[in-house]
Amino acid sequence: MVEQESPLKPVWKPGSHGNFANGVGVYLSETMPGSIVQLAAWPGEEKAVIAAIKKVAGVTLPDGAGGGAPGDVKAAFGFAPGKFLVVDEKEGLAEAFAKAVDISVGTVTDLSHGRTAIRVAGPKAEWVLAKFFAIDFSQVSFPVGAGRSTVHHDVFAQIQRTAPTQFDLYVFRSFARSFWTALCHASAEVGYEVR
Amino acid sequence: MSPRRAVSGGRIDRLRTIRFTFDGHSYTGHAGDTLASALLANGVTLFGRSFKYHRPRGVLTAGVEEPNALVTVLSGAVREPNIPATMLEVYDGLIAESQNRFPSLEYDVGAINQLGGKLLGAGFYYKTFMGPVIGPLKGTRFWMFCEHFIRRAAGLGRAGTEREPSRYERMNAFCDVLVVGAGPAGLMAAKAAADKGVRVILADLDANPGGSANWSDETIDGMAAADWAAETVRELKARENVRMLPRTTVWGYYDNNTLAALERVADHKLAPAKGEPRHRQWTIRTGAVVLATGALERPLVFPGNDRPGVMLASAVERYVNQYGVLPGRKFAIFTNNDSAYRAALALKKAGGEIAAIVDLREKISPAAREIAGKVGGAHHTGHAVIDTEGGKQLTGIKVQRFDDRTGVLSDDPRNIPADCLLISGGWSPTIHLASQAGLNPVWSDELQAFLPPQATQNWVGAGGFNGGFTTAGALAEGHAAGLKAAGAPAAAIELPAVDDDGLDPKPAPVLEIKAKGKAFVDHQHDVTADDVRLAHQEGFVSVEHLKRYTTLGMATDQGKSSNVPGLAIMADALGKQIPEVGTTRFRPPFAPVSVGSLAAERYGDIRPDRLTPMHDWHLENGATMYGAGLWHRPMIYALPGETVEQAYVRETKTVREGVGLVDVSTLGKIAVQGPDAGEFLDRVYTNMFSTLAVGKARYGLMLREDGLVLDDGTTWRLGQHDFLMTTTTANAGKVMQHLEYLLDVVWPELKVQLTSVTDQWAGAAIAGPKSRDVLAACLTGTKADNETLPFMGIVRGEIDGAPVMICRLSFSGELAYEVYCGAGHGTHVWEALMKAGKPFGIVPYGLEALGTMRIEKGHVTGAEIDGRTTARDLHLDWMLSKKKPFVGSAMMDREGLVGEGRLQLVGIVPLNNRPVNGGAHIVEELYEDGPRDSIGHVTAMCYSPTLGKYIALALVKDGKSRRGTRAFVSDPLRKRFGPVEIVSHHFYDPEGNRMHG
Amino acid sequence: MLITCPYCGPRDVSEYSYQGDGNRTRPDPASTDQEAWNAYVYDRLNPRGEHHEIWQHSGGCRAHLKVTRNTLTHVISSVGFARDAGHRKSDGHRKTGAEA
Amino acid sequence: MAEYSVFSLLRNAFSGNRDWKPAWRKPDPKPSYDVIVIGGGGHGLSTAYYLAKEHGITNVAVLEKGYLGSGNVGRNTTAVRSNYLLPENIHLYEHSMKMWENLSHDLNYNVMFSQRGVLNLAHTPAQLDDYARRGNAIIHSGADSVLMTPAEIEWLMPGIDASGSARFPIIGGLMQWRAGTARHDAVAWGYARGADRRGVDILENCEVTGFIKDGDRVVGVTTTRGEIRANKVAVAVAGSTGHVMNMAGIDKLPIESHVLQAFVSESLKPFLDTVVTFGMGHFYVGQSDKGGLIYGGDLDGYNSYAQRGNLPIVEEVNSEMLALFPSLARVRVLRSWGGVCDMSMDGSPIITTGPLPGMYLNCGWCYGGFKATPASGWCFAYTIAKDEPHPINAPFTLDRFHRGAIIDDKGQGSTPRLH
Repeated sequence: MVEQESPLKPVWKPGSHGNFANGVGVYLSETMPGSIVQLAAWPGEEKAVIAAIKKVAGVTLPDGAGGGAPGDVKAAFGFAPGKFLVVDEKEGLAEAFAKAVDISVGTVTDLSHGRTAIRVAGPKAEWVLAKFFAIDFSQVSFPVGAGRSTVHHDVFAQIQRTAPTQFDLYVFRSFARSFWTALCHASAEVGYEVR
Repeated sequence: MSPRRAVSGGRIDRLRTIRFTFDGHSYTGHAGDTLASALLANGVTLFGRSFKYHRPRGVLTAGVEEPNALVTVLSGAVREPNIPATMLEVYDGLIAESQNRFPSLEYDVGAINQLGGKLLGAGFYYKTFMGPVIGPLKGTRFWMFCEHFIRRAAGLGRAGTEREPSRYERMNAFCDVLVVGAGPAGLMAAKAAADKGVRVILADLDANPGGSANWSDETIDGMAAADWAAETVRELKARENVRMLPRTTVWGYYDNNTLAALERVADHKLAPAKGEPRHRQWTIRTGAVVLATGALERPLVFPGNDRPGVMLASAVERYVNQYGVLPGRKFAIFTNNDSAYRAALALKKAGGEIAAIVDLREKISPAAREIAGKVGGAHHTGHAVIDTEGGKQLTGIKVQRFDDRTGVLSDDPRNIPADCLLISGGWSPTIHLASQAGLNPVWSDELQAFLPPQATQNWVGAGGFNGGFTTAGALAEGHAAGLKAAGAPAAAIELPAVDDDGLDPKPAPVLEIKAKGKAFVDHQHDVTADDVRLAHQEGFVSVEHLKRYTTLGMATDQGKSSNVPGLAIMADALGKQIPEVGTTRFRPPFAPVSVGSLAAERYGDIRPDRLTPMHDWHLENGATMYGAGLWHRPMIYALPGETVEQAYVRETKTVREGVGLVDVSTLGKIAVQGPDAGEFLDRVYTNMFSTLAVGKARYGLMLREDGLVLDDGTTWRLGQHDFLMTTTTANAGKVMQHLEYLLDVVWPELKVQLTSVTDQWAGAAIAGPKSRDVLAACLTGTKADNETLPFMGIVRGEIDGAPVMICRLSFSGELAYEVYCGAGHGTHVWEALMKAGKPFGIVPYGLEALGTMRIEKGHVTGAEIDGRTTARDLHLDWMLSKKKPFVGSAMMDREGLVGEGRLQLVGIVPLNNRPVNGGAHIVEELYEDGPRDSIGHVTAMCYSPTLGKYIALALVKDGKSRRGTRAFVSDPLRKRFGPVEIVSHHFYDPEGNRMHG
Repeated sequence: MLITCPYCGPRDVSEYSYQGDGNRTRPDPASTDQEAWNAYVYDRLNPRGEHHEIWQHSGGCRAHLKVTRNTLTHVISSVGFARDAGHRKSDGHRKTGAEA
Repeated sequence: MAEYSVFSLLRNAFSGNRDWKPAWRKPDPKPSYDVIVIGGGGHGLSTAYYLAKEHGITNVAVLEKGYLGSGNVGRNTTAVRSNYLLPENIHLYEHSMKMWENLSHDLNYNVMFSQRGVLNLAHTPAQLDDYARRGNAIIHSGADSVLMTPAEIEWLMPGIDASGSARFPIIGGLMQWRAGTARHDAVAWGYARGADRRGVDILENCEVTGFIKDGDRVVGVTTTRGEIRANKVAVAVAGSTGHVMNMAGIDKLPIESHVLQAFVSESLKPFLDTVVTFGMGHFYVGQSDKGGLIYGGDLDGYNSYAQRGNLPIVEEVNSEMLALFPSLARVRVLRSWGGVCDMSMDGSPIITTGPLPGMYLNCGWCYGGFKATPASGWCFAYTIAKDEPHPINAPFTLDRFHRGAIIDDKGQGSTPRLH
């Protein structure tokens, strides 16, 4: 198997940066999942797709807009009406779904190469992300597990809160380097560690 | 000890000395000082020069409304002009300078403008400078000649030219209640709302929240008001659900309770901390707003009211109580209301000498009379100040008996020596934000002020904002407003106790004393009472005409103090009431906002960079990059010493004779999936797609609804229900939105899913007669021979272990393939292809060579598909299916789109074999001296190594019928003219034998 | 300005793309009625007051929304998915998992 | 009424400025006129002025719902240019430009027209070719245009980022030197005074509340100041076109009303004489004689009759300014405001007879109306007087959309917010 190359390579600078003298505000990392798959249900077939996600990925999704379930190995969340993103550490998820989701139920689209997964974690994660996205990151309106689709100008992002102070962002690969650079810049104020 | 600093008192930190310079002189101040308070403490009274007449000006106010004392702050080579000294906290190393003076603040040659006073009245520009009707200065030239000198004299501060080194940041915030203003009302509101558990943001423009409590010298809840405020702030800060934003000016009230606020994070320091922004721009989306923005005191209008030493009474009160500064030795007070008596009391307490209190009212409240008695000095009721004396510093005032009902002056004037005159014209509630989110403000005769309008958004007001005058009232209203904003029912509590000083809030309805001399309404713009009357005389009577004709209220203070006095004078001239003259709607921003902070959300670059998976390889291999929208694409891979033309000619030749590789990852790619995908494509493309076999690709053309060409590209059928559409790089987003709209709004019954997969795939086109050999050398799992992979066929296989999908299609006109692989494998596969191609002499090629080959083939791109061309214009009518309707089919045959005179695609061959430029025009007859009668223009040109000459594509009027005729290229912009032949756009291999081979 | 997307909730106007007059009906694809096509492509209701508009939540879930908004006050009185707005008859109302 | 000149200025200065007369009368409405022009903005006032001056039609009323010039003539960013791509547009705007060049004399009112140039920056070779196409089209239509190099641009505008390292490097620009700026309010006031001096009644605070029809024919209007009849009723109400035409029973037009925001900075010592536009977005900036930077950018992008916009555009416009002039971060925005623009389906205006008998319509100026003020009024007056368009405005009919004879300078098709 050929390893995927990270789009962040030239700007990837592990270690602590910015104003970290009094502690690191956020930890930034690229999670590099093997599979990122989009599932889209035809209207009325949402339950069938949710069931397929449970069957194939073993992730149980709650009903409701933006509902999701976080996990270390596999995670899934809704990001649009009838649409879900399922992420797996391993490759091959798209093929598995292609077998499990009939065209009468919905479609499977492999985005494993098309999206770059960036994790923002730490006590200042909400603060830093709020510099970019006009969505409410407080836990009341954005609970753990939930997913959101949003945008910072040209950079679309699907965001899942995977822990109280941890967010996984999926951005278009071609924008990933620019976004990462901006993310580091925005994190300097609170001190950040790339790991 | 500074000369004017009181021995004790104030909320400054006397143990911390701050050193700074103003106009090159070193001064000291204390922590907690503003530049204005620190300079006043040092005995400085001259702060700046006015805009038009360059009159010497001091400091009028103590806050955001300051019109006069504007300074420029220098930090290294970076300049920040027009900062009110009243809002600038001093810090060690601060360097400030005065503005609009030459050579110095003391001696300013611009002051000569004062001599032209009557000539330079309102509107004088419009009446002159028209110049002669004939001759070298006719038309508008005389004005431009004069304007040259006018511009030299214009402007206040000077902007820097150095790139800004500081950071600016943007922050999104969400809350339930935003409280604007942290005075007594705001603090109470924040507390009441926070007690209900909702999310509260409390913003205040000063460094120390507290508002009037910081300088009122009252007691609240048994302690000094300032201590009560500090205690309340401490309490609020400790709460999880409260965010305090000091030094934050809420400046804009936008739709749906979206408010904009500027936090001056580091303006009070020499340099921001590491990573810290200088300014932070907050966008606050809130459920409700409490407006506790207080009120601003207004000046009175009388001759000489702009002399340094004339200050607002409340400002002096603040300088004394908050900063421990006595801005004079001998004080006089001139007022139309009771509030100035508080300032008198403060001065007396701090050791100032009160020379006189001049009250233009005959009858005043007992409380005021009592204070007047207490503070000493003469008490002239029913009197007015009619002039001031002194040069660059007040030395005395002239006072005369005054009837506050008729405005008539009588008796002899008398002189009173004083070096500081406190003036008060009553108070205007700070309703700017409310006006942005409400109807017209409401005039109160009693308070002689505009009160908040009826709300059109969810806000509630409290305190001085509502026209309230007492701290006790502010506390009560603040509490009630906080509860209401939090959605809680009204509830009475025991409010903190405040002493009632018994002063009367109602001013006399007099804002101007009509006496001889220049009486300023708008201090910064030098608009006088006579200017307002002149505007009236010439018919500029509506408030907007008044503002525009005189420039009243258009200065950096935005008329905060001049608005009501200006209206009052106009109302008087018209014999009408103030509200009949009109009210002003306030627009954002409430106070000036830095461009840097507004631009902050872009984080440095205006747009992100969009990079293909092979970007780094291109850079490492000598590519010159080229912007294509947000993308960066290789233009050429020049060898040492090569020109652009040499490089693309070499690259083109290599492809035509051997093989080359180009990065096509930027093409838009859309996954079109679902049982109705074929039907959908039939509707959106002009040609048929439902009949396309699985494993095949087809070139498609899309029109807009209006029948003009939208985009073109190939679409690949990967499975029965699975298509991969490609679009041009430039139109990827537009096509996606077009398709989504149709699917979601027009044909929701179709089961089709669209997903942007542009970033999923890396694409490399390998082209040239030897391209098949290169593939054969590295492709596994399938074959690249003509049988397995015919023209427009698709196969899947692997290259060096990475899965690939290959379609045989050609843009260059050669035998060619597009190799797609996962983006994360892009460089891996690219390098494998380069390696496999090495024995065949493969070269990477860029957009220039790509463009050359497409011109040779007569393919169209963005220069031809320019939003104004039809399929027929581009000779693509063969793609218009007659078997089915498609988007654009109904509109494409309108008379204007099919008749004569359409610009049609042709080829152009310069007959002098010299290059022509894109954008050059085509004419039938050449007029180099007066170019005219264009019949079209060149869209693209290149040197064709294949044909051995320069060639071009052009859009020419009725071009099809002109083939074989001569014309001229006319490019006066670049001074290139010459004969050309109009030919077919197919220059090279028109039958397509090479790519089918 | 905030628009409350039925799926994503209230979002800033910067996440949306305006797609114009929502009162237009596209003629039958096979129609050759030039008046009808001209009206669809070029004519717009442009009221000062309540207006029915199409917005795409392009920076979010990408659904098209039918929005009723006052063009004088910018007050939004209703938002729904455009695809539910009358065109589609057969599918009826989505029930199970409809919010997902 | 007195002529304005340096002599009258001096004379009045010595007499304490007590003798200046109102710039225009404030008459009461008459029951009927030959022509009613609805809209006391730049185009309405110039129409009235040219009706009187060029066609001798002086029994004219201009009806303004608020104060004169309260619409876009007092809300624009004052640029005047004729640097369009398509010949129809170049001819119209160049006709206007020639009128501007003598307007202050014609009106005896200094409108401060200053030909300090308008420069469009190009950032890619393809864009420069596109600009060259336009520049050559301008020259072939008899107007002026030159290409500038980055070095020339840097010399002209200190502080502009002409470095190769900019996100979108400046590779050149298209300059029209005869373009420039004028004092917007003065244009309204000058035309008002000029029309008034020729006998036109300017009726402020006179809002049209309905149209009086005789069958299909428009024969007058009802207003907040009573009923007024006329042989011909002309509508020039950019920004309110939809609303006013609705009262006449026309509910659909190829127009959407959009809000365009504009900004002015605090006053600075002048450093930017030329108006400059950014090529990789939508941004333009110039500096007034008072020293304020006057700038703007894109529409908010949704239908609106509110003269105010929202934050995203505020931020976008300022971002683009900083991208061009990285030194201006510490300059501050003083005021912002919004104007309502008639955005037409092809980005070009409509000056036409009809759509009802007795009616004449002038609308759809997008955000190009100010610079067209003289020519628009001139052409519209001709159209009203002769009941047929002048050759200059003949292409700008209402039925051009129907016929496919669209004049789409930007090639964006029927998406008004993109023009």
